[in-house]
Amino acid sequence: MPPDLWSLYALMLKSRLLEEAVAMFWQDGLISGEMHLGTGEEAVIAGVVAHLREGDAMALDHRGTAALVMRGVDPVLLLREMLGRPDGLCGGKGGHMHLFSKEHLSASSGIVGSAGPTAAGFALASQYLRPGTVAVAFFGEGAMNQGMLLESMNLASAWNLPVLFVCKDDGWAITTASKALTGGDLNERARGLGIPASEVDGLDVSAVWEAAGSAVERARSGQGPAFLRARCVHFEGHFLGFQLIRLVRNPFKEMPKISIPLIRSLLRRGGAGLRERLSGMKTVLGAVQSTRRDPRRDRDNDPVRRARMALPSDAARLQELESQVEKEIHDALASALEEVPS
Amino acid sequence: MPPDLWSLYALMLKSRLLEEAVAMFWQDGLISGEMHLGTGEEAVIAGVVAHLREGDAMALDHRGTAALVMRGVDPVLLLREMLGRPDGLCGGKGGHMHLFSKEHLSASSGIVGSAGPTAAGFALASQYLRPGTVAVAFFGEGAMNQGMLLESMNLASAWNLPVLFVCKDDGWAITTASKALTGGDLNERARGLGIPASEVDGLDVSAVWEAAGSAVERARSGQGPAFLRARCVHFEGHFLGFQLIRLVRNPFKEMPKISIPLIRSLLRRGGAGLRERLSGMKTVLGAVQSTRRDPRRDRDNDPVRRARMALPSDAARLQELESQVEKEIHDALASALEEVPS
Amino acid sequence: MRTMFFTQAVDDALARAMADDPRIVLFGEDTPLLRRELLVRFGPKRVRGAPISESAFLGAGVAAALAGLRPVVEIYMVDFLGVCMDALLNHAAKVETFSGGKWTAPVVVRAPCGGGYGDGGQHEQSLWGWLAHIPGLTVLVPSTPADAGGLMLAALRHDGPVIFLEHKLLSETWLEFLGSGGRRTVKFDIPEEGAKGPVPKTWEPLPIGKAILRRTGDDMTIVSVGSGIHRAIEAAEALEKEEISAGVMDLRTVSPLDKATICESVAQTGRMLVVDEDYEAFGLSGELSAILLEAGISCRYARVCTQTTIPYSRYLEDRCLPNATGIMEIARQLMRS
Amino acid sequence: MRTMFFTQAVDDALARAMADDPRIVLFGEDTPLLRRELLVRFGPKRVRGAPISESAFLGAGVAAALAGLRPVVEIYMVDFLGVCMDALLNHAAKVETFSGGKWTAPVVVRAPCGGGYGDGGQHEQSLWGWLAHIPGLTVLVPSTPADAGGLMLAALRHDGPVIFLEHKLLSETWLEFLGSGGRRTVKFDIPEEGAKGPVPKTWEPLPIGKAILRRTGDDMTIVSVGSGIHRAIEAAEALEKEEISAGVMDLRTVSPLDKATICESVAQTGRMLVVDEDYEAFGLSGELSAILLEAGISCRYARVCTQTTIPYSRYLEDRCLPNATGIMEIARQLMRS
Ligand SMILES: Cc1ncc(C[n+]2csc(CCOP(=O)(O)OP(=O)(O)O)c2C)c(N)n1
Ligand SMILES: Cc1ncc(C[n+]2csc(CCOP(=O)(O)OP(=O)(O)O)c2C)c(N)n1
Ligand SMILES: [Mg+2]
Ligand SMILES: [Mg+2]
Repeated sequence: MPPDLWSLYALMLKSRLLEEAVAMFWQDGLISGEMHLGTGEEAVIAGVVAHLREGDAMALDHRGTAALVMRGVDPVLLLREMLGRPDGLCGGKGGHMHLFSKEHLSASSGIVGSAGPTAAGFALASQYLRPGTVAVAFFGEGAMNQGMLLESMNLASAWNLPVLFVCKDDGWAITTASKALTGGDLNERARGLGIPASEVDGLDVSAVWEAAGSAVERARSGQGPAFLRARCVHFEGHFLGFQLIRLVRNPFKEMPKISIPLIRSLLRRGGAGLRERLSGMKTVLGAVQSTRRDPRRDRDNDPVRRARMALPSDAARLQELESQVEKEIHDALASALEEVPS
Repeated sequence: MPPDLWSLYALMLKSRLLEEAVAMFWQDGLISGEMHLGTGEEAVIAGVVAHLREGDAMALDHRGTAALVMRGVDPVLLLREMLGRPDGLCGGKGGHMHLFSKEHLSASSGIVGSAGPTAAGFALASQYLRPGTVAVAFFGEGAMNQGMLLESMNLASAWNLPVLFVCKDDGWAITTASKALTGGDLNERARGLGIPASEVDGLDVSAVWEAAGSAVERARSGQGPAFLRARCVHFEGHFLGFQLIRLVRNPFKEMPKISIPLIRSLLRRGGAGLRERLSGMKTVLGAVQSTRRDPRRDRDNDPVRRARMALPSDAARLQELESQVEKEIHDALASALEEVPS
Repeated sequence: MRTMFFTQAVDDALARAMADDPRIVLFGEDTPLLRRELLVRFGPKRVRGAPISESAFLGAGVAAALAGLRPVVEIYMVDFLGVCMDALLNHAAKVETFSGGKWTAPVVVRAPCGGGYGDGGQHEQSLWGWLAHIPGLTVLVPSTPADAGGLMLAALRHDGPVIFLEHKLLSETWLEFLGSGGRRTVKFDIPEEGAKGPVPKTWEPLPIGKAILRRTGDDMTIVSVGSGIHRAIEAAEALEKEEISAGVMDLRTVSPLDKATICESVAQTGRMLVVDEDYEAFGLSGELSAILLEAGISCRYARVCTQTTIPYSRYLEDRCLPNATGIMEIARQLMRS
Repeated sequence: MRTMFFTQAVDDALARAMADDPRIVLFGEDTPLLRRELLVRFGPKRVRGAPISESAFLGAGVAAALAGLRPVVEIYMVDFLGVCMDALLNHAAKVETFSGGKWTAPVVVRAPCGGGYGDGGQHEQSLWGWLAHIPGLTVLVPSTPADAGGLMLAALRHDGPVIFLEHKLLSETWLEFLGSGGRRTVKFDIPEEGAKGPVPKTWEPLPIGKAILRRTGDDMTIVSVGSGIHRAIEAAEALEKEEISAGVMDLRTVSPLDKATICESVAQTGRMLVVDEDYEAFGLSGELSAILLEAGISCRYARVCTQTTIPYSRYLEDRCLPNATGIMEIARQLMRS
């Protein structure tokens, strides 16, 4: 059965528009603290979430919003939560890194790697209470170095738990290029923990949908966990206001703030020899350079755009779908900003 | 260069005799609490430790005694430590799971898996302070499911640390057959973390010596970490007085203590159906059975005996060597039991 | 009235609850063989073995509780929580707040604790005060078989995460496993009243957060938990002969504390002596003094706690952990002050 | 006298020490870019990036310290110590005892802590009292740039493990990184005196374990650390107008505590008010009361601490964390009691 591209696109678009609203709130200062968006990873999320049914569970990381809205959590509740309102999803007590929906058996956490144990626990409960249901863990490639995630892959294998481990690999862990600090190959790593692994283009929602579909089916039928690695991009870098992205977008404004103290320190007496110092400087410049050249800067890597282009040509249907999603998010926005009922 | 079988045998014998003395102390109640011996894994330890030089470091688990005595720590200090004497290696404050020798850059820990981070840290210091030196981590196959060990294998790979990870695989983690709870293959696991892995017969000291030799050489020359898996046995089971071993050695005495409450519980009202109950019973009996049939019960699997048999035939030399080692340990024993100086 | 050993009582109450509530499942390292009596009654699906991956299986226990199970997660020793504290600190303890009160994790973490048998400082910690620092965790430390069973039942019915600690010196099973190992050549200073005792015919949950006065006394209130209770009673009995009348209060629940009962007793005696096998600083003994001061109760105060890493040698260990002699000495000083 | 921002002062003192002592190396996640000024001066060998493997690299830091280095290990936030507590609890803190006093691990663990910028309860904890419970750990919590630099130097010279906590509200760098992110639309209640201030021309280590009276006062001693100091001073200044004279004592070192200085001040004022952004129960506020009672000092006592998991919304967060208004209210009550 081929995927329903229209509904996948609708999921992705809805999430994108919602997160764009979140970005706006953040920019306006209505949201304080960190804000990690899932923009750029929508194809991975949609391709997996589309397979979930009643009783399935999700363990999310610091970018949980997209998965929740695609899973059917009311966008109004999500927005109100991020605004810290008492009528938000979690009464304003969780915020975007700690979104919980009991109804959807979905839990988020800002602790990198914790989606692993959480998904394993959800899947354990599935075995007893809801046979045939599964749990999904979403996490980044950086999390693949966190012990508890590795442990839980082995646990899922040992206990034959119905878990789908989904590694959203954008190549970055904040300012660190994960490749430089990750030994071996992630798929081999998963297999070495007893989990069948496959790789998929995370910008291509159909491809994700197909790969996730068979993994979820396996898990439902009691054949145990699977690992899916999907490469994707994060347009905003690690989080909103990310320094490296700012630097690249606005070099004239941001560069001096960084470079002046840097050069001063480079020239200070005491410390390493010239070669080491230059090598340090190269690391800093390299980060800026690789941000400039980063695939995330290329709009061709926008999975939502790609999904749109892959749709069968039907302008009327497309317009209807888009205006409907837009209206939904627009209404949610308006509703989220209504006065708090007293 | 072939290994010097005589000196390897001497190392192993010394360790064996020392640990037999420890077992005696324990049996006599001079040592309280748990006591994990390394008897049965001497070939693994000797084959590795024989390659170490001044400035090399060791991170040990709960069975650290053998490695320390082979590395040259005074057996008198070790024995006195286990007796809890103020003139012991650690002033009587460490005990057999927490043996430390600064002089030998060796640290033990009773926390399963912690030899990984510790060896990584020792190796990091090697890079800065003692280039060309290496660190060894000794741990069991059960520890291969502990996140921090997996993390530190990746860390060693990412930082190119001179660490030799040695997995002493006896197949057991206390009463648990590790195979049942370990997914994938350990060597593949190591490779998936960026570490070249190899397997060796841990009962054959020459084989270990060769494999360890090339791994240590690689590490010394800056080519990074390696993983070595060596199968071995533990004659005493997990620790001295281990229930399963007692049961098998002394079934008439030990069986009733266990089986009476077991059968009572099996028959109690409330609980699972017959099939589940029998399956539970099968698990218990299976553990006893597999202990009975366990390779550790077979003296042919004694690495010290094997090393002795592999020696070139030279009865005089053998006798001299053995009586010298015996005397050394005998003297150590006597000295350890001397009155505490006041 | 039946008589039971300490761990036997816990397992018996647990079995009772498991028979009634199919959501209760048990897992941990070696749990199948260590809880073999439960295994043969409830089967390997409900009594599972786990790999040496505490972060994974404790974290899984928390999530399984969210998803409708009532897991009892066994950690080999409370000391080993170091490798998996995140599951308690940042997950189990916080879901209720984070979810706006809509979701809780009814997981019971069961672990042996305490020293006095020569296993050394990485294996003999108590850590109840350390755990109690974290808002959202309930911490139970029973001192008798009856309390142990009753509190286990209470833990299993509680709608949030509970840490259930069993002092090894009270547990015939753990002591046999870790200490004596079939030999007759070692001796432990086992509090007899705590290791074996009467239990109710049918188990009833004990209220969480209720302390009990084990012994009345006019001159001071000795406050403690776990095996410390028996050390305190031993001391109090001996002090009686010196005409010092010491009451002994068993907190049973370290978090939440039974502030009212504590304050009432200390207000009467005017003296509080805290006996705590957990580390002294920033722990139970401090919190108890704060509660009194907050309540405006002025009293003489002293504490007998573990102050350092617990040394291995039985001789040094005995000097490090609170015992009756030490308690008596401090109690006398407290009378003089 | 120079003027510096808080984190700038820490890094400046650290740079000073690194120039003198080649054994000092720095590592942690993103450390190369976050400490880029140190990176370009000391090179990538001494300023390393680590994978998201806190257990491995913190444990490695402890062992590297044993083997002769003086590592500064950066943990992204103190909250994340949950995943790697074992390295501190069972290793760093215990080597000295275990080795019979022959070996110590001079590792500095540097981590941002504290809340007030809307990051929620897994990212805004303080946990200094929790860490201080463990014998063998030194815990430093500076409140000004000058102290921050001086204490960092002291930490680097100390022969055991030191936890060095930087409150995020005092750190222009962390606040920019995690809070404002280049926008001008959010406001934080930043304690100005703590965020920027004079520092000595050449760095000298401050003594570990020495508290300092930041403000004298006759009616009560407010005891605190970190950003709490500034909340306390703000409150004390406002209370002055109500004729309440409150002194403010900055502990600077949470473990070991400066018992003498604390007792002396409280003995004079007769009242102690603890302001603690860490969790209230089983923590700093309790230990301070125990110290007083042990010293036989009777006093009126109150505390303003964080009592629950810190909620996300800025409104609720503000009500949860200690602030000047709350301190004043409790101070007034304390005067009446
Ligand atoms: C245990 C832990 N360590 C460190 C952090 C800080 N941190 C937050 S997100 C992040 C990077 C995660 O990278 P990745 O898993 O690839 O996810 P991505 O952000 O790229 O989606 C880090 C290091 C954390 N939250 N938890
Ligand atoms: C973190 C931690 N979890 C559990 C334990 C309890 N424990 C001690 S030894 C052991 C089994 C270790 O098995 P393995 O690594 O194979 O070593 P072996 O004993 O077989 O040599 C366990 C579970 C511990 N000491 N530390
Ligand atoms: Mg990433
Ligand atoms: Mg083993």
